[in-house]
Amino acid sequence: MNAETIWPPIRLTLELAGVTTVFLLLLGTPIAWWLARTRFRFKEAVAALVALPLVLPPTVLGFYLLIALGPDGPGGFVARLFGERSLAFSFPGLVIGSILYSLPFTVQPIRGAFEAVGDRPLEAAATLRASPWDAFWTVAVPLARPGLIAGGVLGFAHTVGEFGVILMIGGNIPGATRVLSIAIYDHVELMEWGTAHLLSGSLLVFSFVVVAVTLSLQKKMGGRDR
Amino acid sequence: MNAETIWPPIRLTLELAGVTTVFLLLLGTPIAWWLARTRFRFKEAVAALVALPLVLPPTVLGFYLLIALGPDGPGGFVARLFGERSLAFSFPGLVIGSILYSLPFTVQPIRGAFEAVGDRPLEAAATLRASPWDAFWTVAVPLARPGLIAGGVLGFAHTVGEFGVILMIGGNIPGATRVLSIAIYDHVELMEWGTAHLLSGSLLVFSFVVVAVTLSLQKKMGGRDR
Amino acid sequence: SAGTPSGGATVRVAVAANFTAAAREIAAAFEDATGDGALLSFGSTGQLYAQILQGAPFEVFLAADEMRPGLAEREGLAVPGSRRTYAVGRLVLFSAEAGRVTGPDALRDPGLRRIALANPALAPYGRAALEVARALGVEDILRDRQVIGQNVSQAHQFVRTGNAEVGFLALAQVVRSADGSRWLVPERLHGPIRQQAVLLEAGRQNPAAARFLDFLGSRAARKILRRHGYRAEPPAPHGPGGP
Amino acid sequence: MTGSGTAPGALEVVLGGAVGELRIEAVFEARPGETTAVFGPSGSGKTTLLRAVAGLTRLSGRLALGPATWQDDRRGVFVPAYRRRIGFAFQEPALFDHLTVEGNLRYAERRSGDPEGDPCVSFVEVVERLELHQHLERMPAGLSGGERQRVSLARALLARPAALLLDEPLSGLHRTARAAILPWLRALGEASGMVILYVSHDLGEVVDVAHRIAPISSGSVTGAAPAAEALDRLPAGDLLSRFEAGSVLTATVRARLPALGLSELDLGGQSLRVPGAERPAGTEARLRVRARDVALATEAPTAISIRNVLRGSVIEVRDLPETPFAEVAVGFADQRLMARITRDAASELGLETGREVFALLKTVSFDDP
Amino acid sequence: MTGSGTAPGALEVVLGGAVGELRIEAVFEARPGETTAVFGPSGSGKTTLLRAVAGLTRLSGRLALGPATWQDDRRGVFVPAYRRRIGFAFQEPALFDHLTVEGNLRYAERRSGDPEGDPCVSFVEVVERLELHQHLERMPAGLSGGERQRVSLARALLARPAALLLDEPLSGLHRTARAAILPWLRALGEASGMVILYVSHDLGEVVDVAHRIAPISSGSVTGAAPAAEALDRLPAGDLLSRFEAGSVLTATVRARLPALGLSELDLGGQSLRVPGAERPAGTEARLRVRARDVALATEAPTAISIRNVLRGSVIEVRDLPETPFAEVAVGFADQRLMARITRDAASELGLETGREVFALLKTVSFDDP
Ligand SMILES: Nc1ncnc2c1ncn2[C@@H]1O[C@H](COP(=O)(O)OP(=O)(O)OP(=O)(O)O)[C@@H](O)[C@H]1O
Ligand SMILES: Nc1ncnc2c1ncn2[C@@H]1O[C@H](COP(=O)(O)OP(=O)(O)OP(=O)(O)O)[C@@H](O)[C@H]1O
Ligand SMILES: [Mg+2]
Ligand SMILES: [Mg+2]
Repeated sequence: MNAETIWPPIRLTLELAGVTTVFLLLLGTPIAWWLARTRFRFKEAVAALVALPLVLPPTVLGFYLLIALGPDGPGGFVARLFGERSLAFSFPGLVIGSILYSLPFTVQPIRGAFEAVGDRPLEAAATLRASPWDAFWTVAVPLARPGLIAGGVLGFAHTVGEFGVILMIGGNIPGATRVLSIAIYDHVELMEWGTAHLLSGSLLVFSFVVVAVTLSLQKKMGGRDR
Repeated sequence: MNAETIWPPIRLTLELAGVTTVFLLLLGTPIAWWLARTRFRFKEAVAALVALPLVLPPTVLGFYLLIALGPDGPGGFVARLFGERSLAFSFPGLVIGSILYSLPFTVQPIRGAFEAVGDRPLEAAATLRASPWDAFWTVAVPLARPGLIAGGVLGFAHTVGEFGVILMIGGNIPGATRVLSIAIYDHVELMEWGTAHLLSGSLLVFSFVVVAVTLSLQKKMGGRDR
Repeated sequence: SAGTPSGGATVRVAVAANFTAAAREIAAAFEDATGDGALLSFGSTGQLYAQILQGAPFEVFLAADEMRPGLAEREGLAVPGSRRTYAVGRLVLFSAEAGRVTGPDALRDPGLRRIALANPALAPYGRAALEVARALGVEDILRDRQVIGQNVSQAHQFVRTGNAEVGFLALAQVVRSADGSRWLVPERLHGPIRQQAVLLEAGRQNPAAARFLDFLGSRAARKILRRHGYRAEPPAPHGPGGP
Repeated sequence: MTGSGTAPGALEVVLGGAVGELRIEAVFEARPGETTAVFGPSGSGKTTLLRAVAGLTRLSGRLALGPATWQDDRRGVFVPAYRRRIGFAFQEPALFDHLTVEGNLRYAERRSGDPEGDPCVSFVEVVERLELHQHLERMPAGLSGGERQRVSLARALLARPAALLLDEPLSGLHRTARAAILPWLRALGEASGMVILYVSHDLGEVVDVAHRIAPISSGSVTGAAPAAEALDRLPAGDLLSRFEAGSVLTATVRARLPALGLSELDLGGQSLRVPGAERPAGTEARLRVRARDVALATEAPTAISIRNVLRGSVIEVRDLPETPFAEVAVGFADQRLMARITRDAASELGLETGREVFALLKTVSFDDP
Repeated sequence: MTGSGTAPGALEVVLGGAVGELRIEAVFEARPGETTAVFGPSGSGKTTLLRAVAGLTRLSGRLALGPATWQDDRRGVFVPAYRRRIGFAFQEPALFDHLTVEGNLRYAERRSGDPEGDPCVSFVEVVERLELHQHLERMPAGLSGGERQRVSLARALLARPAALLLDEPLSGLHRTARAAILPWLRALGEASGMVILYVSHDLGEVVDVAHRIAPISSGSVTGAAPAAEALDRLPAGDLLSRFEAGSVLTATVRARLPALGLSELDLGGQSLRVPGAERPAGTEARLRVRARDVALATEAPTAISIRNVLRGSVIEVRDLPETPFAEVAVGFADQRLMARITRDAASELGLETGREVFALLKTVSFDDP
């Protein structure tokens, strides 16, 4: 175990989790908003659809993703635009897989928070001539902040620990798709327990700090005890 | 592929997901309640702790669980009371692993829902001589129902699809620990695509129905558009 | 050790997870010997095969069995005729407890609860374990007490953590530890556990890929293999077809 | 409401529909620069009506503010709430809990579409009038009920609306605070030319603030009449109006009597003293007189503390059913005054149409909050 | 408040503390069977005080209801809210949104610890009095503001409390509805012997419901005095009291005059007619008389509609600073009546202590909502 083999997976993991979390929020927030506000009859079916990737074992999901991202799938089509054969085994591919797999954990708390905001503040904003877009950003999002933070944290943590999907679509390629979880697993396979424990421990401590600090940002608004 | 090999994993998966969900709710609800209501300074640290198992790759988590459940861990101690060597490779062991791994997804939405209930209804209940325990069941829980349902659904779905942890501590014993996700994975590994597709498809459809129906139970309370 | 020496070419190698430790040493020796670099990706054989099918950029495939390389050849994913057995695994009955395993009789111990093995449907070591049980006439005992790991390294973890008292493992996994107790299963009790390698289409144009494949048969590589508990067969390519 | 005679900038309301078991049927017009009180008991549909005008609840019909059509079902027009130039103070103040009080007010001001700031409705003035200065930095969650209401009202004002919709905005305030705010609000409406719809169940409040009154009962509004007329017209048996019912008189200031703190008014040649010496001579004064405050005499009384004695003649005497009272309308020049006295007294004094009487008005009765 | 003289079951309040910038300092006692109004302007700490009494907000000091000590910091006693026999109607009704209206009421009733049901506070009667029958099946989210308040009040009542804490429970109701509820509430308190703390900023409401008044201003309550006394004592310059200030007279019903819809009362030998012929002869009647409604004369007036003329003598004349008015206290037997007239009139009539005067009271002024 040396710096050369330890740092690239860590860097890659943080990059992946960071980028994925950003996309999760960008994608999950509008979905959550729609789910919270629409009166569409079958919205719960859509909600279920978002949660569905969860029920597949990650490696199986990874397998289907592999096909979808591969040369014969839509991913391959996109990849060819950039002169590649496949989106699998690439960083963008990992991001896509992670998003799909962590999306429900981001959508759910945000949806809950949006629902808790209720109609009233949005009606008030409308009477103050805030367009729906304006009200979304200036009223709904700030009021739902705790939910957004929780969604981001869960998505981040889930991506850090994600394994099956990434192993399947990433291919454990050092420096490109070999993230920390896979590296730890490799050490376990090699029976390098010491390194595995150390990496796991550092991952836990690091994540604990990130998660605890982020969650603390949820600090309550003003408030008297009434 | 025949009924004999297909049904036991399905039954087992439903049993596992069902039992786990019940325990998740039993365990997650008080934790969520505490997190929502306490003024303990470091409660976010506790919240982070709950979310922590997430960041470990499931197989690594599974490895540590294997140690914990094994003859030298607390699990072994408990197992010996029942004349067993280890809690691994047993249904209770799977339940423990699944709970640990899915807990954050149950706690988070429930916590959010409890927080959204706010102080008011609980204060009102207190002035009506409802003890905290009474008010919890008759006011907080009904008002937080959407969050409880969401938490249960996410926990259920996550347990159905769980793989790494179960793989690690289950031992793939037909009828005892060979759940659907592992069965599907085996078929994928064996390149029995047809069976894998069929099982995956059925799993998706079944889960879709369960999740969609459950989520629809969240129906809104009465309500005028004000 | 997976880095690329300046000047030389690099070969991307997909390696079956159970061969991880040996592969690393071989890659290092390969770099020293040729100046080329080898970039190793580990995974289960089935997973690696699926990835190769989907255009993974691997040039050499070191599988844990002979089925997948054969399949790759037939499906046109590999360069025909490049397939060869690079290592033959040895099965061992192992226990973390000293003195528990002295011979095949360990399997008949009535106090024995759990026997770990790799999934016979997926892993050659698992299949071999089954054959051994059949040969020893302890099939029923095995069926009742088996706990199956997805691969042999999981079976190893079951045994190492004491959750299973004994297990059929790869010699490679325990060759370098002196503790516990073991019985090296005679090769006549099961079919050979051949691990085959193949040159993939992606590596056809990369001379370093061919060099890596050749290096597997070299004296230096075979020495490493033996040290890791494998038996090395002569570097002659096998005939077409498989099991 | 026919289009003819619609003042420019008037709010035209023709709405119908049902909420729960209540049928709404509202046809009226509210004029710019005027405050129109929507007045009726609890559950009569006031909130529903205001929400429909704002575009928050959908009823069917037609809504227009001056040239801008907000809703016209026949033409398929429905302008969403955020495109209507309104300000809305909800019955239960809907403050933004994530912003300070000042943040709430600035939120409205920034979107008022009036970057210069309407001189009629300046931030500083609104804050001062509604006594919010010491709360500006606070979060809404810590405010008292009355404080929240005032912030809500201030926010609606700072949206600088063309139509200000107020749903019982001062129900949590004590009378003095109300008495200070209402005339200012009324004047603000006059100065800025906005339409104000003021929902209240308190006739005292309504009379203080409203130019016109649109009574609502069981969801039905049939029109908005000038306050004086509406007060006179309110059904006599309507319990609601018993206490507050009365007349509005228009007089001219004849002289100021600063030493006494009084003004002397001219009412068709007769003199009247009211509290307050601020109004300059020659200006018009609007006086509300509750019927319950008026006594009648058939001879000019002497040695009595009541200073205001107006001579007139009985126009009408009508019994108030189910009460011991009668209401007597007394005319002076072209104005009329209602007096409520016991039927007993009315008959003993021989009051009947045409009879000459003296109406007795305590000065203090003009000093109501 | 010293323990001596504490009525059994009285609520003893000695609380202090700070919320935000407001210092709370409350020392008073509320008696069982009586309604004590906590009366003061917005932001004066009324809600805070009630919450502290309920145990929802923590101030320091001592709280006891009869023999039960709810809080005593010196002895480290603090009984949590749910162990206090209270009922609380919050200023912003906190209904349970997951239960129907009936569900809300039954929730309270089931926990009232009184399975038989207090005959004074029966479900049926409460629902009927507060006109909730047609809403029982509905969910709270669809109710109008006034309806929500009534449900909240009903729920607090059905908790069958020993101390009923009401925070502006009727602010969303029109006067008639209020006028119907308040006397009933007062009587209910009398019959059941509970302590009622009634928060209001409306003196009219306070006078109608309260036996005692505990004025609060800037967080300070120094005691609860009988309503008549408190009204008389309220600082004259206090704008709040201007309109409503007055006296409370106690009279005996002498005769009923059903034909006229009136009753004749005896006030220390003099006669007085008031609306309503329901009270049986011989019973006591409590009359509130606003100072603004009383006129004075130095000679018995004739040919006038004012029926009630009481002879008495001036006890005191005091100017109301910053107004054109003076207040004249007139004594009859052992009671006193306040009249508010212009200073001008007071001096012209030569009113001074000891002078014999006639107080003129319109019958209708007793008919206030
Ligand atoms: N969605 C609904 N379903 C059923 N009934 C409704 C609904 N919305 C309103 N109502 C009823 O319609 C009536 C009018 O309600 P609204 O809120 O407009 O009354 P309001 O005049 O504002 O009363 P308040 O003075 O008490 O606020 C009420 O009885 C209310 O319960
Ligand atoms: N947590 C707090 N932080 C700061 N100020 C507070 C807090 N709680 C209450 N206050 C202030 O204390 C004062 C008293 O509040 P309270 O709610 O008791 O008033 P109130 O008499 O009930 O007024 P209203 O009639 O408007 O309801 C108010 O000015 C309020 O803003
Ligand atoms: Mg309303
Ligand atoms: Mg208050």
